Amino acid sequence: MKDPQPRDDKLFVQGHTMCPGCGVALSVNHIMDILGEDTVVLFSPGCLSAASTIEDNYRFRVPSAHMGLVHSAAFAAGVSAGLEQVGVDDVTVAPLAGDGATADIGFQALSAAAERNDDVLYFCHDNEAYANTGMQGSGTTPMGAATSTTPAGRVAPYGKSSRKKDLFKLITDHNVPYAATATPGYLGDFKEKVTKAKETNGFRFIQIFDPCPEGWKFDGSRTVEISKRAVQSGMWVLAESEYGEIEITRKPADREPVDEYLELQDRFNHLSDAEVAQIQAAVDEFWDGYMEAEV
Amino acid sequence: MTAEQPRVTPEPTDETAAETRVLTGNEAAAHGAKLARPEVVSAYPITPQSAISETMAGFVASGELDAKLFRIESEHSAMSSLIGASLTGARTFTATASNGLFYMAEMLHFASGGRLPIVMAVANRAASPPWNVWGDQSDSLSQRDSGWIQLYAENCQEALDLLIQAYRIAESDDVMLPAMVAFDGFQVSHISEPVVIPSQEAVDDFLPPYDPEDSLAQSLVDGDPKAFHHITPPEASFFEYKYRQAQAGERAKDRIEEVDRLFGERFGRRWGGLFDPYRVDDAGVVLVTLGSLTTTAKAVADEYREKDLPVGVLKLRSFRPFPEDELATVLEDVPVVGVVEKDHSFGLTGSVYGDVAAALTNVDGQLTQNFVTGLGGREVTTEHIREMYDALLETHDTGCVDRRSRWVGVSR
Amino acid sequence: MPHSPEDLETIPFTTERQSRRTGNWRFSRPELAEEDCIMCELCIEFCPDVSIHQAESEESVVVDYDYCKGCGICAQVCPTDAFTMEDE
Amino acid sequence: MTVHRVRFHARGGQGAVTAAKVIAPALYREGRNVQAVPAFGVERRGAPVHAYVKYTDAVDELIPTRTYVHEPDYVLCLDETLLETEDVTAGLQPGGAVVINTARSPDDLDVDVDRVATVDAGRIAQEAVGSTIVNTVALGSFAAVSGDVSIENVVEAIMERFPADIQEPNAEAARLGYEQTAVPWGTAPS
Repeated sequence: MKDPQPRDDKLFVQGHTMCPGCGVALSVNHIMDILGEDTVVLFSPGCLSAASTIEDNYRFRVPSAHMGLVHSAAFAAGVSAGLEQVGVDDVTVAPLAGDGATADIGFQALSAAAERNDDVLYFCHDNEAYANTGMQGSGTTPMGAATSTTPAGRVAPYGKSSRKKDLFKLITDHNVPYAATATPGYLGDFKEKVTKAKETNGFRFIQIFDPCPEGWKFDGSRTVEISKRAVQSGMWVLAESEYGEIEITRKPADREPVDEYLELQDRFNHLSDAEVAQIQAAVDEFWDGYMEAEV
Repeated sequence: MTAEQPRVTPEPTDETAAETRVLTGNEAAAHGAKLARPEVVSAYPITPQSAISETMAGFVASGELDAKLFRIESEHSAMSSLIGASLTGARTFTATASNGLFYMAEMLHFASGGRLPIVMAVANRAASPPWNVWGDQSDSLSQRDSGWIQLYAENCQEALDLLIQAYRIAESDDVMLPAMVAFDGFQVSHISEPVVIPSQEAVDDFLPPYDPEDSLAQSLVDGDPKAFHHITPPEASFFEYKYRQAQAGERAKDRIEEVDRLFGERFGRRWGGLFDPYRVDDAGVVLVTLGSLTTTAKAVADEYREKDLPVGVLKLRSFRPFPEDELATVLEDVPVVGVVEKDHSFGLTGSVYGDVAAALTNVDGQLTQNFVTGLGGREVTTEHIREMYDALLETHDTGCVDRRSRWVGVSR
Repeated sequence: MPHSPEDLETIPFTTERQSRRTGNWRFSRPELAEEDCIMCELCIEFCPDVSIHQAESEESVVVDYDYCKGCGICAQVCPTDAFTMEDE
Repeated sequence: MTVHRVRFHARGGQGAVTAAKVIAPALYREGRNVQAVPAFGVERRGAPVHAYVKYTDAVDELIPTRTYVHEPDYVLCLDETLLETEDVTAGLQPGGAVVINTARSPDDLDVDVDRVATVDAGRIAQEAVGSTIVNTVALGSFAAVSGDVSIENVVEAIMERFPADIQEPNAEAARLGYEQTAVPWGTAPS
């Protein structure tokens, strides 16, 4: 049987060196299929570029540039303006940025580009930590999670002490044309949102919940399962917004207890029952509040 | 390189000049930038340069300049957006000063390492605190290692002309490096004087459009996907890449000379290329200057010459690339060389002095001295210049330097 | 004024198979019982390494063992358990 | 003044960098000056990584260089699939030894140097630690093959550096590595 060849219509191909079972690689595979070849991708420093743009190993079938960590949205806005000025139009300019690059160091540029409504389709790969540099905690690390800079030791706080920064809500409140949350476990929802974002102009923002086996300490085979359980337990909310109006796109039928999601990952295995209850309460508070608003 | 440098702005020569108007340095710089037809402009307000951004915004709003103008949220993002734009092959412009330049510092290295010929006007301003918005040169000088070409203008006319020259130098295909045009905050940016504004046709003829062979746009159009600024580990090509970047800086010296010559032929004004010697040939002492205090230094030099005191002025225009060999050649017969700058590199002397002294190490018997003056916008008077020349002449007579770095105009 | 190419370095897109054969990272490998494959292609959809393709026969899928890293997602998402993970 | 040089070949996630960091205090405890050098780079799970250790005979002897190891006296190859893509014997000094984590015996490996030792570190790690991380087994092998550090000092360094809950299993893995490394040229473990 001849060597199985990758389909030549794939824009993100094998040979990248992301870890086995990586959620980001899974998401990018589908993002590139949907965006197509009239696309420029821009990398914030992190796993994705480290795994696919080293010396002789460029695995994206579109032009790209490596950015710094601080300025994804501003850099992308410049590319978009430049392409317009040199007469190369209807190209999707897509920064593929990490959660730290988006929620922490790059938040100022993100907020300003959203406020200016720059013509950029901004993807935030949220694996809830600075994965490439060694799993340090970021603003989107969930409360209670142990990371290399929020370790669970003998004295409080045990793991991250503050709540996960709600990037989707913050960018929605900038009144951008389109924003959404997604995760590869719900592939249909994921593809619809990337397609809708591609067909919209102005500043669009998609925050993707990408499980990270190496960082969250679970076996790489369970990436899709964990992605689903995060939604089913209500820890990750699948929603979208247009000019500030939010819609939940997948309501978990009967919400699973958060414990079933947390116990799959060693980053949470230090949590006491009281701490798990605290997380459960926060999730309940959101969904109860939401249900009220709904009815 | 001796230039018949016009001390008084001449009447415009016929067909190349649109008009002569009385402009501030900021306005002159904005005209220079506009004439170069930048396609993306992104600048954040900061005294003393804000009027440049405002004037550019006016040009875009009036339709005089077809450019995408970002109302950007910070200097770091200003340079970041221009890096993105320049990567697509668009010509770009920004302006900043002091704290803004420091906030951009990460991106300065990104632009030069990316070989992106971005051009920036810097209205020099002190480094705070204590809080001070007035002019000195510690901001741009401290960014000398950022890989940017650094050109310094003496007055409003030179600010305009140098911005046009900067695009041609930066975009030369054997250079491809970003360039800063720096001029004194307030002493140039806010002082008005008659300025010749060349015609758009003449500048279009002098400055061919920016059309790089490699760009994100070209990669898209050719259907040839490639990665810019990819990752180069230690044993791969990083070291060689930086060597080539340094070579481009060396080649920029010839471009700076050539572009000034061609500019003179086209517009009737020559500024001297890398530097502009004034009464240096038989001088016993020479004062190396940078920026607007050059004008005052020349006036005092004339005054001393009339009293048969052999003094000269050497106006440094290119601080990076630094004209090391060329400087040593033109000053080799000058027994005493002073360097005056509005800057101090804490822990040593002024940074310009450090580079000049290094360039002159092999000229035996020569003595050098550094004068730090005008920090925080303190006026540099003719009296201060006299104090410097007197110190140099005394060194010339006694053969010894009392102090290598001397602060002039500061009350002890 | 074309920009001198050898100065600015870029790297071209590549599907070249030698440089990064990530297949040798595996500690275990997915083995397919072809008769159980119902061609639902969930494994193709969820492979992070684009290393499962339609077989030429179009009756089952085929794994590209040059690149499969053995993460095991295919076995986990397969509705008929057609994949089993065997030790490398 | 002799400097002994060790080079680890492994894949990201197999614990080579930790191995270098743990053997260093063990060698220091043995009365030697030591330098552990993790090869910097983007360690990705599964991707090839290197680590290096240099040590002297006496603690007051200087280790004069701050470079990687190009002329190893000992090579520890933690993953035999690396033999396909890397020359693990590059620069091996005369009389130097290569230790390979494999279930096979030295003679059915085509590694053409005189001294090739083998240890089935994967199996031992699975039994002793219940994981695929073979670094502490390799440290036991190194003690056996080099004779330059006692297994007691290796175990002591593991107890000092590893988190409490996995100290004992990793100490056991080192002991088993020490006992079960086939050293054909028979350096009797001291």
